[in-house]
Amino acid sequence: MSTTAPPRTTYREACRQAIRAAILADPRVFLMGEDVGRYGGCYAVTKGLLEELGEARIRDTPLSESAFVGAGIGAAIAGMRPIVEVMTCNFSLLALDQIMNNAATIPHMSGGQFAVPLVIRMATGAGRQLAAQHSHSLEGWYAHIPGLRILAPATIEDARHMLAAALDDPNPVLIFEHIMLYNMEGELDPAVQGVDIAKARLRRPGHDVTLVTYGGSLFKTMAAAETLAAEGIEAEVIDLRVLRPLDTATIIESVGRTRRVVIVDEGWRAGSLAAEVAMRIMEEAFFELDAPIRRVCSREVPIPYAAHLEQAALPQPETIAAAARGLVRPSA
Amino acid sequence: MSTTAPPRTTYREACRQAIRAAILADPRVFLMGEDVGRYGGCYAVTKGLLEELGEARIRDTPLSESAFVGAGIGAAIAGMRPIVEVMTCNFSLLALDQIMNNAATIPHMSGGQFAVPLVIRMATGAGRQLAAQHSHSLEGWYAHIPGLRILAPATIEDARHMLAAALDDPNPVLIFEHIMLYNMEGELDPAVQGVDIAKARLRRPGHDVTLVTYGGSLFKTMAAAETLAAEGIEAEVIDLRVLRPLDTATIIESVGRTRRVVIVDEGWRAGSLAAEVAMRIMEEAFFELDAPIRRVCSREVPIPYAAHLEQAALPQPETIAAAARGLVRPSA
Amino acid sequence: MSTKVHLDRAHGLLLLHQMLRIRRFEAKCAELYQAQKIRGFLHLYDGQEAVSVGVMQALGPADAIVGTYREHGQALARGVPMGPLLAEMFGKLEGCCRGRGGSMHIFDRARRFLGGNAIVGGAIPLALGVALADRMQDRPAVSACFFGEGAADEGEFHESMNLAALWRLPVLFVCENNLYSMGTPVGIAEAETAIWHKAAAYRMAGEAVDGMDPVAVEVAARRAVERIRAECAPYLLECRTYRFRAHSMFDAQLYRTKEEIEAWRAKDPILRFRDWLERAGHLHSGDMARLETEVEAEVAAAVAFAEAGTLEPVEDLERFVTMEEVPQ
Amino acid sequence: MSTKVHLDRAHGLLLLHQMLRIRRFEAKCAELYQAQKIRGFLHLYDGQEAVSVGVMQALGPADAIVGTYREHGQALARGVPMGPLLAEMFGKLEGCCRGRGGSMHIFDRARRFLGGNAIVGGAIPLALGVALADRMQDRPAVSACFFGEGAADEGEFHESMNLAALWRLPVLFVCENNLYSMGTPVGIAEAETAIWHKAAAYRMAGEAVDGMDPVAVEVAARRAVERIRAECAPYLLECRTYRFRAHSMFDAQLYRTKEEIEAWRAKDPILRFRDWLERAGHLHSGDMARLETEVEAEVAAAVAFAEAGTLEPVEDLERFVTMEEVPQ
Ligand SMILES: Cc1ncc(C[n+]2csc(CCOP(=O)(O)OP(=O)(O)O)c2C)c(N)n1
Ligand SMILES: Cc1ncc(C[n+]2csc(CCOP(=O)(O)OP(=O)(O)O)c2C)c(N)n1
Ligand SMILES: [Mg+2]
Ligand SMILES: [Mg+2]
Repeated sequence: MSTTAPPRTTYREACRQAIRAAILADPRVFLMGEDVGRYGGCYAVTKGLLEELGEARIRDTPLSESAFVGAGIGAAIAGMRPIVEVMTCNFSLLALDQIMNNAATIPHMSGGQFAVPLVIRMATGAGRQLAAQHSHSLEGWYAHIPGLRILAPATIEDARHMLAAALDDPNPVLIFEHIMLYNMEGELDPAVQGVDIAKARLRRPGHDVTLVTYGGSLFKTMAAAETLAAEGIEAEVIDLRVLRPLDTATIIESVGRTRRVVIVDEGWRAGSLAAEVAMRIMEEAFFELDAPIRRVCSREVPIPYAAHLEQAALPQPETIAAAARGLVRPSA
Repeated sequence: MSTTAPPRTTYREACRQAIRAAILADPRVFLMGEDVGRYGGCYAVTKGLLEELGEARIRDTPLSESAFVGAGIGAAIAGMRPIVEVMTCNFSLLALDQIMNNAATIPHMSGGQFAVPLVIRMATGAGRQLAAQHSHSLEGWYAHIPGLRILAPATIEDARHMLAAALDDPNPVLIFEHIMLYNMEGELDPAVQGVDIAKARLRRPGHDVTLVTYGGSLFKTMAAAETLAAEGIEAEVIDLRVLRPLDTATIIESVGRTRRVVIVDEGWRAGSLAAEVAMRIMEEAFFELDAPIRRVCSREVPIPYAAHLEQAALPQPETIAAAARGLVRPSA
Repeated sequence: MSTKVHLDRAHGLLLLHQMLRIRRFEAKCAELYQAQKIRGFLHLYDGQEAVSVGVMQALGPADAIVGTYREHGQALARGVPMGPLLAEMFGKLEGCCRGRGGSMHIFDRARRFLGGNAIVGGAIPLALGVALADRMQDRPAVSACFFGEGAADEGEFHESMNLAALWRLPVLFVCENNLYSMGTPVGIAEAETAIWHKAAAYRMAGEAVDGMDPVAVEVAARRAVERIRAECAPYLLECRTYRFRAHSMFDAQLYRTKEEIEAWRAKDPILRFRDWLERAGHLHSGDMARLETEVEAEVAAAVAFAEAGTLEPVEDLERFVTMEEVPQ
Repeated sequence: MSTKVHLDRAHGLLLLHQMLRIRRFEAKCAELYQAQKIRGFLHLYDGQEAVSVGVMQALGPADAIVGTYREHGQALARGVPMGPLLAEMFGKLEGCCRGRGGSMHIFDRARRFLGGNAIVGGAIPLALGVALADRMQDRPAVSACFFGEGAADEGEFHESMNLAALWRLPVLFVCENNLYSMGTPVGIAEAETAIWHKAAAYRMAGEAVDGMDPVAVEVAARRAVERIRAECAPYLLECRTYRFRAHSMFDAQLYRTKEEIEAWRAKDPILRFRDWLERAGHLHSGDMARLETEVEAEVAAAVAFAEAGTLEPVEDLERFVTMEEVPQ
């Protein structure tokens, strides 16, 4: 094992390396999507890959979300391992028929004759003032659909390694990359050669309250935990990582320790994944709870352009900390 | 006021009368959708309307869900009051971009310059062995989207009167009609001239447990309540009617009486509207609860064709009754 | 009738036999629907038999087929065995999809038969993907994709035509133009009613053919498939046909006249082809009776097979929602 | 240059002035983006000015416009005032959408300017609806719908073309073919790169015009609008143009060469038209300087207006998520 310091990298670079490695490792893997080639990806994730890997493996598609997602499904059925990039989840609505009615359905409906080993990557989330049609957080919404696995890599390690695991999955996997994470820098431990796509992860131990979150909200939640720690409240932070199927066990375990839960979720509040997580806790650990579960979600508005309004619409470290504080010290 | 007995009619006929009356009452109202005219509607709801009302008001569209839903949005913006029929919610996925990115967004994003007074009707639900691509229950899923009002008429009265209220709403309203209700017969009280589209309704008073449901599940839930009554358990049944915005107050009031809740929802379990309802109760009435909330939802599978499998996938009076029984008499 | 195909007695009888199998099978299906053995939506192919039977002659076992919800004919012509097909409609475990799909969702991995798809237009992109995978894996296969003229109104059709032409994918687009999408005549749904004209918008080759004539369809399909393989480019084949029966079992057919149906019945692909074979001396006396008997026996065996089938255990309901592995 | 339009000095100067307003306004936007006064995505129209300016000449105040996310030029040419337009990009309450939309979402009810739509192709159906409503309410208006050539790949384009042609809706489809959708050249995205050819698939009339020439565009647009009103049928006008700058402010333009851009710059609609006016004796000495001064003042006033703007109170965040009433 090498003793050199782990190399610093970015989340974006980790995504790129994941794609590159997957394509080099398996002739069945290819990437297709809008502007993944010549342009280098709308968030610059795939820059340089066309030149290195060629047009057969890095395919620029027309603006036809339904057709190329559907073609990915067909190609997966016929032996390939496609990675389809839908630039952002906002545009994935145009491909929802393919995702729900075909990808998620054909294996079961065909009686197990066909699998759909397809990976769909998309950017998600708000924070760059891209306004109402470019700021959706739909990963929690997608987690409603049986047959799909939904991943939300929040760390550089997950960005680097989840893709390979997703490609190994015989089922359609959707990976949501939060746009505010691409520039995040950090270390990538070269000793880690893979990650699971089944379990949630404890990102910070604590005993006073459990903060459950995922994706772009993880770091806001970690910041909130630091604030709380300064006040003497030790928050446990769980990164769900896998939004479907939910790793309920890890959550319940934590609830057993803390008896108080705040769920942080950038999706709109009503019908959010946060509600589902809370329901799971209620179903499995109701009598462990010392207080009602709280959630910090996005406000129920199309995300506005103006910075102050956009930020007001999103979960923030302060609102997260306040929710946790309200649970642990209700009198304060 | 007349003293003649209220006329018997069907849910289907109530839907038809609602459309007919709306078109006759307001020159801005028209209906468009696939096969609403010559064919008479895929569930025969609009039979005869083309002949009576003419091609301008009853418009057969091509198979182009995105275009004609989008055209409905444009027409609503430009002064009409369109009723757009998307045959079934399964096909509405093809129009989701229009619904979420335009209909639900333009009023807010334009700073209130434009309203979208549009009504979209669709059939929903399973029970006719139509298999995986024709049996979705997506109304709870749609209830996640800010800017929309979501209605689920379960009774003949609501089928008859919700449409007019929806057309009066300056916002886009989605109406989900459960396919198993169309043949339902009942009385329509001629004295009732309208219904609200804001409140849930108590369909059966009780004090031992609250059963919250809506749409096609209402009658299964009522049947379960009868079974329970025979066992001495008095269930209160709430019909949500309006899935967005949720009338939480009516639910909380009932919980105050019964302290136990079962939520019945034909949507897939994970991420169901049932989770949201439970979360609302937890947020507002946690300490009133004597037991964890239970939910009876559809199994998380693409609905299969075979009758025995389809029925096994759906909520049933027995499973509802069992869930309620388990709460009221946990020892039994 | 075109004779570019080597239309000898054997081949003529084969085409006739295939069409008869579909016709008689579906007549039985209609009966079984009345008897409530079959439920859900049932879309019959009655009148369109020449299309599938003609097209399938041009395809080999390595080729793939993507079908519609009106796909009994497509499936039978492709070789999906009648027993499992009917058992599927009975909702039986012995059905080709374990009874989970029913009439609208026939899949048969062994025959590369991919649906059975009930979202109009929704399966078209799948055919592209299969074709792309074949090409990337150096398999010289063609994907034939069936759809109705109504599907050509959907955005997915347009996106798929463009992508297939652009990427030169080996796809045979087979439009079964039966003049109606449910109750909507093509002229009420499409500004351009000649579907094959739309190929030009994608610089794709295309043509229209008499879909009531199995030989004409076969000739056109052979030519198209040859061209697809040679030029590595897709092709749009519009087959002009008609469904004699209702759209599905819930359809009073208020949107067309009895006279129109009768006029089309005069072009019945089976009767017309039978007569032609007779005139050409290919159909001998007794042939027809023998074929009918054969088909009757096959249908009877399928019914027996379906009746004898079992129900998938409810405990298996969630099996295959997610797969444990990719079937090879 | 076509002269079917009555191209006198006044009209010539008007066209030039309009194009200059857009050009200078956007140069300022680019600066303000660098200064971080404008955020989010900013798509400049630099090079395409002749399209909007030409088309808008053919439209009256009763007509409606449906724009794209690259719509500053469309908005200015339509008469959306520069101050509220810029204030919108500053995220200010005085912006035409209260600062909620930003550059990609310009709406102006008073000018029947409907977006500002950031889903490629997603606005096209809206134009149909507006046209349908106008027709049903006996208003003789036309809806002009702008979109890029990339949008023509989307299913919504196809569905909308068909529906508009079928229902004979008064829609002017204006395709701004600038040869790229982000970094993808039209030949990589479309099997048929002449967008106007696609009109034939819907029996719609169409033509291509030099989109670098405001007069050519105006002539074509006037003819098209006349025809739309006369025949009550839609029309597809493809304007061949080019964007001189990057797709948005995040674009290294690796997909095209400097030479290509320079070659197109030689066709700069503003320079070319200025020279033509000069040669034709319409542009007098001093005119250009006066126009520049006027435009500069207008831009400066817009900046001042935007700077002086206020922020919408956070308490109003949820206002208009649902409307209390339909604005009249
Ligand atoms: C996306 C979608 N919209 C609507 C339907 C309902 N529907 C089922 S079949 C059909 C008609 C399709 O017509 P066509 O494509 O011509 O095929 P045909 O039935 O004539 O074989 C319709 C509208 C559907 N299944 N999917
Ligand atoms: C449905 C959808 N897919 C992808 C995008 C991302 N995107 C924004 S602009 C653009 C290029 C559009 O090209 P074109 O229509 O030619 O217009 P242009 O930008 O050249 O004016 C893309 C791919 C989007 N906004 N919407
Ligand atoms: Mg048809
Ligand atoms: Mg372009």
